Amino acid sequence: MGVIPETWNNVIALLLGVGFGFSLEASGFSSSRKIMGTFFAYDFVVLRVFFTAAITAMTGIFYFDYMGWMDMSMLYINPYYVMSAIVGGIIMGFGFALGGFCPGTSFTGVAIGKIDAMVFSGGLFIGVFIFSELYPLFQGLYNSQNMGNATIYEMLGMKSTVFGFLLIVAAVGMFYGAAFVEKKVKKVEY
Amino acid sequence: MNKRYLLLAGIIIALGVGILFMPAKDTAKQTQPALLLAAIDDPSRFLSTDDITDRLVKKDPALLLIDVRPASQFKTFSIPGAINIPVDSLLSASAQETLNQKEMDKVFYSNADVTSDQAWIISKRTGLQRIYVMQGGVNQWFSTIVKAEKPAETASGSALELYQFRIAACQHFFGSPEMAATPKAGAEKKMVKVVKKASGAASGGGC
Amino acid sequence: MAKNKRDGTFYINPYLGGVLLGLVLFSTYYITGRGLGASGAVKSSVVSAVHTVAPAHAEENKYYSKFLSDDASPMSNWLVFEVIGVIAGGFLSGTLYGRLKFKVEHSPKITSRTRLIAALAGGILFGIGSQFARGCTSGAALSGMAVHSASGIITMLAIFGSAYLFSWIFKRLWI
Amino acid sequence: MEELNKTNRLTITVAVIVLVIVTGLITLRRPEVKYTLSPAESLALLKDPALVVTPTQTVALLKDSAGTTVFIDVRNSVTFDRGHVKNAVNIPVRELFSKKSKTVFHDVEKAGQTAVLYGETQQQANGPWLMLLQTGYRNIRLFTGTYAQISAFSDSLTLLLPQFSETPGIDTVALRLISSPVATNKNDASSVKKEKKSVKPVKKQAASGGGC
Repeated sequence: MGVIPETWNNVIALLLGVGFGFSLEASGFSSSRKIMGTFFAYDFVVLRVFFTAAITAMTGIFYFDYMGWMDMSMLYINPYYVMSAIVGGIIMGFGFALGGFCPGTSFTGVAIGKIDAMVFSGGLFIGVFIFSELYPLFQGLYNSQNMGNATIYEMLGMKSTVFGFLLIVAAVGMFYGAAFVEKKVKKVEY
Repeated sequence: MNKRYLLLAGIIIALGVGILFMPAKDTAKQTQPALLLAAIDDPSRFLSTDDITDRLVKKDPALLLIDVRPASQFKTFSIPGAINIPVDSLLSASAQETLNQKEMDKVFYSNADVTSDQAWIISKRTGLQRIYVMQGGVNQWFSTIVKAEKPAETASGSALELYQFRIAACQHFFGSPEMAATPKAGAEKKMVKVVKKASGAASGGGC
Repeated sequence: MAKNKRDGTFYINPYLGGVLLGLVLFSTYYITGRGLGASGAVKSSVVSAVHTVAPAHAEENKYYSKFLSDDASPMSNWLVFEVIGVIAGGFLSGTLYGRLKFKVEHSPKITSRTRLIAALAGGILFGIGSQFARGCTSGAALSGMAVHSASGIITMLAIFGSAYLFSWIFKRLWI
Repeated sequence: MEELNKTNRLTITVAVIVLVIVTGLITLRRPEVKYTLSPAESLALLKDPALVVTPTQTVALLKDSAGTTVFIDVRNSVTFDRGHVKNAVNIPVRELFSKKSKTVFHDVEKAGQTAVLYGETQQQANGPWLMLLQTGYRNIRLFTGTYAQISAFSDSLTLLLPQFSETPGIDTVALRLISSPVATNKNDASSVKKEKKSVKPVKKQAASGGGC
């Protein structure tokens, strides 16, 4: 948004990356078994961190926008290609179940010397390479059903504020549910 | 259950309720009046006729000229490659489809630069990006490019260069005046065809 | 307590981690206007690596050429610096909490080799999937959720939904 | 114990965030200027001839001493000091929404007067005029000529031409030379706006040698 001059971009990127990496690692995202705990209900750290982060950032954006310190409508929103997003998500889910990392967390795993994380990151590069080489095959799917920079509340036909509120309530509900389930499930040592 | 967690849940839900009471941003992409005024005060939206011509000659694919004059005037004369969106239909769905993309520089022009600037202000307010105004409009374009005036003998090198450029550009668009009669008819028709399509792709050269 | 902190088993409160992560994400939006990402950096490096090794091929390929421009090398991408930061940040935290150690983490039921093969396969799939979805869990799902991007939320649902299903198939790998 | 300690830090972090937000809300000042018209409504207003003032019409307004018209000069203050319409108020473009300007427009509205915006060119006053319309003023009119015309004012109307900056200025003679019969078939008059009356196209006098 041009708050900071261009030349500082890379330094800022580095600093934000450090913050990102630190909060991921410190919460335990460098361990694939801890991450996978969410799916087997023995450790809901991913769910907690993920949703807390999302609602914190969202709340911040809402309030800063209201106070005129930033402009919500200027924020970049990923273009939405329906089929491509769903297919990509399913492929990633499959990769998630096998590898136990996602790209960001695998880099923190690399940082603390997890060999499986290194292999996973290597796989990422190979995966992107494969995709690019086979792009002509995927092109149709990749570019189909472009809905533009769509937002979820527009699609659901509600106000952004209502959606924000519902998301917060849903997140708090999920935290409560997670704590409840965690108590019932047998602890897994890892 | 930890009491502190209850407190934190309370805080975040209270903040959420606060969000609920914020004025909804349904007019989301609107540029606020103060910001719009600052944008109006900033002359960087104006592109000179020579710049535009240069990009037209080079067939810049990222340039989309938009003629905001009434259709009748557009038919009489328009800059090659331009598409017609009269200012009255600026907000129509089809016009917005053409305008609301970030891939191209959309340059509004009218006879002078008043109507085009009005179109720019409204568009800027609705949040369109990469929009510009051609300074001086088609009147200026016509008098500088088509009827380029030869600079005085004593003029500086750059003025002469500019003149040469303008002459070359005009020949690029219309051919030389001697052979104007027959081959031009085809070129003109082609131009009109481009208009009918009114597709975003019609950017390069009409001629 | 202080002793506990250094033996590698201490993790900060997940909600604190979430708030910190949320603040980082928020700052990113505040400063740059766009979200965090990780797979974008991988893409940039792959594009620039291919471009260095086989420039003609890179320009020919429709996908690479989308991200190649004349003036800026794709490597000078914002995200690449960010990922370097991620690694530095992870290292910092690992040092602080005593987790620096070369090891392969796996379920007692499987061998290291199986784990590494699964990790490689997972990485490749994730790489492909992230290109389809135009972002990974951080770029599309997390950042997308903060700004209510439809793409981000659908991608997130798809990732976690399918991961939930598939993880029961591959249960042996984990518990 | 450890659990408690972890939560403690969390509480502090959240408290800081809440503090920032609360501080923001207390110091919050909402933008005072708001749109009262939708983009479509504003667009429709552009066609209203009652909202513009042609140079010819201005002659009457300049001579009028009843004080129903207030001239607003949107040029910068240096240019304004060098010369301006008698009794004109200087409101440079960037100060349009300032408190001082607000009182000026408010007073004009209250007194039932009309404000006429002029700038170096019609284009300069155009932006402020459109902004005022969009933010709710109705008694604002746009002068469609240039400052040079208004300052050279005398009873002679010839000095006040042309009437609109937007008058088509295409030299149809030259156009005929370079373009196809398709264009030449068109009657010259069709390229000329209705409001033009007897005014000749601006650039027509310059029609000398053919096109390129």
